[in-house]
Amino acid sequence: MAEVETKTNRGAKKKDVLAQHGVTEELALELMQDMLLYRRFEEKAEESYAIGKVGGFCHLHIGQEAGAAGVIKVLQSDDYVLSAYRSHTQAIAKGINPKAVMAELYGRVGGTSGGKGGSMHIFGSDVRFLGGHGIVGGQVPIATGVAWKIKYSGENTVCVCFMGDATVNQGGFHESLNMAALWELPVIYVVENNEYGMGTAFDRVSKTDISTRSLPFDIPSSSVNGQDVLSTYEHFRNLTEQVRAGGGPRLVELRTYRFRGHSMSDPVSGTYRSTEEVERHKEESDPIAILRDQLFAAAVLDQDTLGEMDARAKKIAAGAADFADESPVPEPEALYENVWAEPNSHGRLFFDSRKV
Amino acid sequence: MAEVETKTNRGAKKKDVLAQHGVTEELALELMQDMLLYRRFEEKAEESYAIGKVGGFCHLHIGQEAGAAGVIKVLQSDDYVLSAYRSHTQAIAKGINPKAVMAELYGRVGGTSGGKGGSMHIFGSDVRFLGGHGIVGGQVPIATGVAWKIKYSGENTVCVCFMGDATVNQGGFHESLNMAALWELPVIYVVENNEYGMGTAFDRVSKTDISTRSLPFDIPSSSVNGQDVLSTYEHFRNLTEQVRAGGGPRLVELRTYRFRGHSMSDPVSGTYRSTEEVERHKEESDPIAILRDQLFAAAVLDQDTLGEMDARAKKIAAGAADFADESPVPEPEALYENVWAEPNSHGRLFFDSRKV
Amino acid sequence: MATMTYREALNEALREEMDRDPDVFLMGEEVAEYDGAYKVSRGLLDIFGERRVVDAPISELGFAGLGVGAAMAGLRPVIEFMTFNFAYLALDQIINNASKISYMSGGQFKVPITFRGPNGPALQLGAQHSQACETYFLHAPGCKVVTPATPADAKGLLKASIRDDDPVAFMEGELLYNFKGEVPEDDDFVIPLGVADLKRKGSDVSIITHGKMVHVALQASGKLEKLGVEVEVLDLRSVRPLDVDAILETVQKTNRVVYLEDNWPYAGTGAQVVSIIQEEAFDHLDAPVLRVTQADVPMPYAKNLEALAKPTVERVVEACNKVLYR
Amino acid sequence: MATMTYREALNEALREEMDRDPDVFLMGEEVAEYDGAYKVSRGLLDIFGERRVVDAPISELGFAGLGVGAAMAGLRPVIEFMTFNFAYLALDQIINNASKISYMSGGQFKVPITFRGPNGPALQLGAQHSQACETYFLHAPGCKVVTPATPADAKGLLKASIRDDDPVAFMEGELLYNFKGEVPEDDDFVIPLGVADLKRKGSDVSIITHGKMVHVALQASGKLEKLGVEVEVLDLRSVRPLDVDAILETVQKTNRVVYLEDNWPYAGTGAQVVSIIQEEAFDHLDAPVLRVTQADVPMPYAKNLEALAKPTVERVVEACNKVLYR
Ligand SMILES: Cc1ncc(C[n+]2csc(CCOP(=O)(O)OP(=O)(O)O)c2C)c(N)n1
Ligand SMILES: Cc1ncc(C[n+]2csc(CCOP(=O)(O)OP(=O)(O)O)c2C)c(N)n1
Ligand SMILES: [Mg+2]
Ligand SMILES: [Mg+2]
Repeated sequence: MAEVETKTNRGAKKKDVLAQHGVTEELALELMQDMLLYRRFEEKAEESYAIGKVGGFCHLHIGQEAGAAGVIKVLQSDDYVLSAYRSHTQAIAKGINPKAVMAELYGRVGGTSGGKGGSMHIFGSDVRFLGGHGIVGGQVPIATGVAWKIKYSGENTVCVCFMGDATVNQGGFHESLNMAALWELPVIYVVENNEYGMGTAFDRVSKTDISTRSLPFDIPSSSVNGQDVLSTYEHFRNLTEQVRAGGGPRLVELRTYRFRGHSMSDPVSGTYRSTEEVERHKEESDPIAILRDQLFAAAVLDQDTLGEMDARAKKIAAGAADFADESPVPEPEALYENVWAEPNSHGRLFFDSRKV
Repeated sequence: MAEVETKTNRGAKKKDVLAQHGVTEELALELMQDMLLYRRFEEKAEESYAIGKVGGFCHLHIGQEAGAAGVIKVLQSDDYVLSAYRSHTQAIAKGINPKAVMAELYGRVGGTSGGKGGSMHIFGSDVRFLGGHGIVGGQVPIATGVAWKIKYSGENTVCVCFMGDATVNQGGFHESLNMAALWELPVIYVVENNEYGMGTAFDRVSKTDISTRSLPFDIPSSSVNGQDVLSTYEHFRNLTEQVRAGGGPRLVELRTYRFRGHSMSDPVSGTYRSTEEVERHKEESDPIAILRDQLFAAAVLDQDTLGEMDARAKKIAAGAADFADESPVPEPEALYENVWAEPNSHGRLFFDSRKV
Repeated sequence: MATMTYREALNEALREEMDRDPDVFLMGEEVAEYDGAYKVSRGLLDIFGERRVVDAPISELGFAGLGVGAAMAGLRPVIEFMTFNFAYLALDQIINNASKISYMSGGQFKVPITFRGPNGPALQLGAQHSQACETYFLHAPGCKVVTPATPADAKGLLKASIRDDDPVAFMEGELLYNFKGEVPEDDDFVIPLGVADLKRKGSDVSIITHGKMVHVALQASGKLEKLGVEVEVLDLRSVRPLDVDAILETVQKTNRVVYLEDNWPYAGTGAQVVSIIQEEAFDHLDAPVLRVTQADVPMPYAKNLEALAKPTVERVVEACNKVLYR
Repeated sequence: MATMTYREALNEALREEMDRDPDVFLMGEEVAEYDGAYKVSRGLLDIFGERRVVDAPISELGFAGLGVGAAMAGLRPVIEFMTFNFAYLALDQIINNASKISYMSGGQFKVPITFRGPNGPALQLGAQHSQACETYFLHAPGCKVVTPATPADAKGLLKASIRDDDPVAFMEGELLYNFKGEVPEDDDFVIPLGVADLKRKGSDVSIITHGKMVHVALQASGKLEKLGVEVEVLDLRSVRPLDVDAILETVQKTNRVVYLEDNWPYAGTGAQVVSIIQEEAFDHLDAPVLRVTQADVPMPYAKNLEALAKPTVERVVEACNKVLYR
């Protein structure tokens, strides 16, 4: 989807796809608006990276937006979400202001962590977005612990833990599933299967499908088309209800595809996947185009309105970048803040001879 | 089985149990002799522990002898075996002299590691027994690497990796199974399910059975009565053939029971299992009594011969203890030996101011 | 004052803190039904039930991480490692997550978790079960490391650790559980982290140490006293935060220092303390600081070798004599 | 001599050693089809095939342990960590197994394995992807730790590491891969581990350092030269084994030392080196040894903070001036 305007209706069936998925018109439009924002936000991040305003590793969610929109829209504001390093859109979906996310990418004071976290470490304590984790699989035991807290405290909430396909080969993932099953924790492990872990196709590091991974623990697993936001939404609405009602953990495979390189330093195609493969996916399974076609077919949306929505998305993305750009860089004192919960009342905590 | 002589034939069916399992008389008697040795060896170790000749942690295999005998008897001498810390009998089964094992428990020069390893760390490079590991699950990736070597070098061998039931909850176990499946490695993961990991019944740390653990990796799993050495032998003979022929990895649950405490400092019963439970198992599922009954019924063995065999076992066990007792303690120089493959030719390797 | 064992003191601290704060729970292998492998949690299951005293599967990485998540979400987990030897498996969660999340989140999240369990060389347990783990926890900033030597310190410091808003690695001496001592009976007896304790006053030479080795230092001091040497024994109690003022004070008093620990030497706690002393009290030293550590080898099993590998009273006496040029 | 990058030098070392010894294989994430995340293994898959150049699943504990087993059974695995930041997950296999099995088995088994990959702070990668890991590998005895600074050292030391019969953690500077230098063309160019290299001669003050920081030291020396200060730069090259003779020699020559590293300070390599110097060359010091390290905080992402966190030429110059009392 280079430009939303250029695509034609690829012939979605003219039945009421919304009713079928139990989605209102209003919600459908919201999902569209959200996905447009995520797309434009990531494109802006990409642009900012290209001109050196964003540094380090930067992993974009372009092509995978339905995962953020369709899953998180289902949640209550007091539900918890965790993810890996490819989490800008999920953070925004959970309620973090795009300005704060972009400012974090810029390493500025207005960022979610005041610029100290960076692209891989977005956190939002007020909206219960618990990171933003850079170690593949590191968030999975943490999410299990969040679910433990939910059950311990008798909260009526759930925890959603995103991860990539390659993550299921980490031992901590299995340990977590076992504990979640044993203690019937309210956690949904969502594997965004974009077919590759960096340059490695999933079938090169696993003989079997993602959904098999919960078999030993008797955790129900399911697989959903993660490019179809309506299916994703519907699937998670049901699942989340079950989990919230005490049904125990779930494993979900979200079948998706990433339209960009693994990170900004990885070419989109060439080494481990062909340009044709990427182009085909962009053509056939762009989540925004899919929803657009559905909404056009259902006569819920027309090209003009879509154009307006997209303009709004671009404006927010541009506004986020402007905000980030204007936000000051952190004061030098910030270097030593937040290492420890409190300045030491006794003894020395820092050992670098620059006494604080 | 307090004393082999005191038991009566509990009515094993009078058919040819040996033929049924494809075991010759000679082999059956060998298995009996082996198990008697393991039993008497462990009892001797227990005795030596009680009088302070053996120290530290000491985990006995009493009650589980069929696992060592029935599995390892199947193997070629150039096959590899690894285990955890409950591995005296497996080490002996693989061909290490009981004297050297006992001397290791005594911490003496004549021990397998010259006294530096101890009960938990028995190694025998010449018979391809690769330890003796104290970290629960630590041996599992190692065994996977041994199988990697087998395949890499085109050897006609297999690797058998023993572990306890509680070990399947370690992440490294899952990572190993995935790699073994992916690369079709010749390794048999043998879970000795003695129902407890220390004081914790397996169903308190897992919702499901051991055999489910290989489902995600498409590794065939099976479960065998580990108290019946003939069944165990037969099962592993077939399995090993398949694996040797390139059939890829296998997971086996060996259903067994430990007749002693977890280690010497753990009471046999009382806290996490009742005395009745233990007594019932000793009564009903002592691997030595089961084989005895089978052999009596098949008229392959009589009480007198059994007595002679047991005397032989006791003699070897006593001889091992005598050997250990007479073996000198290590020379002080041994402290600094084997940390590094070679004394340093350049630079300092030791930093404790006692220059070597 | 009540007389109790180190084990009982820890048990009391756990009980009192769980009584005081419903967000505190204890999780680890064998902590509930079995009362703990070293019986530190004896009786807690009966009092607090299985919601708050929880037997974990053998999944160190997993349950350490579970604790991190529970702490981020507002609880105060106490995670027991059956021994710290097994914590290597969980190190990623401890360093990359527990110790960094406050910083990475710009202070949005705190991780008030206590990792506790026995630590350090024990008796004939061999190379994998007998090692001091301080360095792995104190090298990276973000985790406090506490090493009590007496029942009173065990109680007061564990209470402080549980109440602390940072991750704390609370390392108990595996061989100290039966050690008896006086413990104040006050329910609110809390010893702040970062305050060293002068376990013995002296003027000739300072032994600076922590954890179980405090007792070896005191024994060595007794021997040296008979030889006319007055030893000062400074027990750091926590090695991060580190009471540098107390260290410098004793250096300035005696001008001669031995650092004693049962860690390996290379990049041990002592290396850092020596570095601080030479940087901040260079002119007060009348002799190089000497270090007495475990031998720089994996722990051997054989009794005689093990004895050679561990720091002994004799080696401490010898080191003291050496810094005194006697 | 040929001019090549650090990356190319490593690639050559791997290729030559794999050529030389059929038991050497390379395993790690993305090492084969992708040519390595940092392209160090470029082309090796084509030459040696997928039997010997192997893409691993993201299972650091698992494939590190697999390497240990393969090594015990007779191979010489080279295990790449995509970066050493991820090796915390594998630490149990590295410390409890790789480093101890020779000892625990009484020398029956050797573990000739090389763990290699980029290490140390990089550019704006944040707290979890930007850290120096030496201490975790060198604290416990049994594992060697090698930290080359130049293409020649990278090549010669990697060849030595692969041929070494002990486990070696071979830590490459994440920011050095494009750094160019002269490399001897000899196929058998091997630099023994444990031999420091005087990267610059001087008489006024010694900067002792290792890894990437060698270049910062050299830059600082250049600046100081203009101020009339002759700096000696000693590159340790391997931090275990440690060339203590070379350290003492430079101390005796200049009597003033700065230790520079991009590690955290507490129990860093420098702490140990300081401890050795003060113990073995006490009377040769005209000033306390100063240490310049990474700031004692998790690595921040923001560019300006990151620059403050890393050791800089200015801070090294300042430290040198300080030990010179200028
Ligand atoms: C423990 C660990 N190992 C390796 C890496 C390097 N790495 C970062 S992302 C990645 C691939 C992960 O793929 P996947 O889980 O499928 O997520 P995706 O990037 O496709 O969203 C790797 C290997 C890491 N960050 N952490
Ligand atoms: C990683 C690790 N965690 C904990 C321990 C302590 N520990 C030793 S044995 C054991 C129980 C293991 O049970 P299982 O695997 O069933 O083997 P079994 O002892 O029954 O043969 C535990 C928890 C350990 N040695 N290693
Ligand atoms: Mg992926
Ligand atoms: Mg068991």
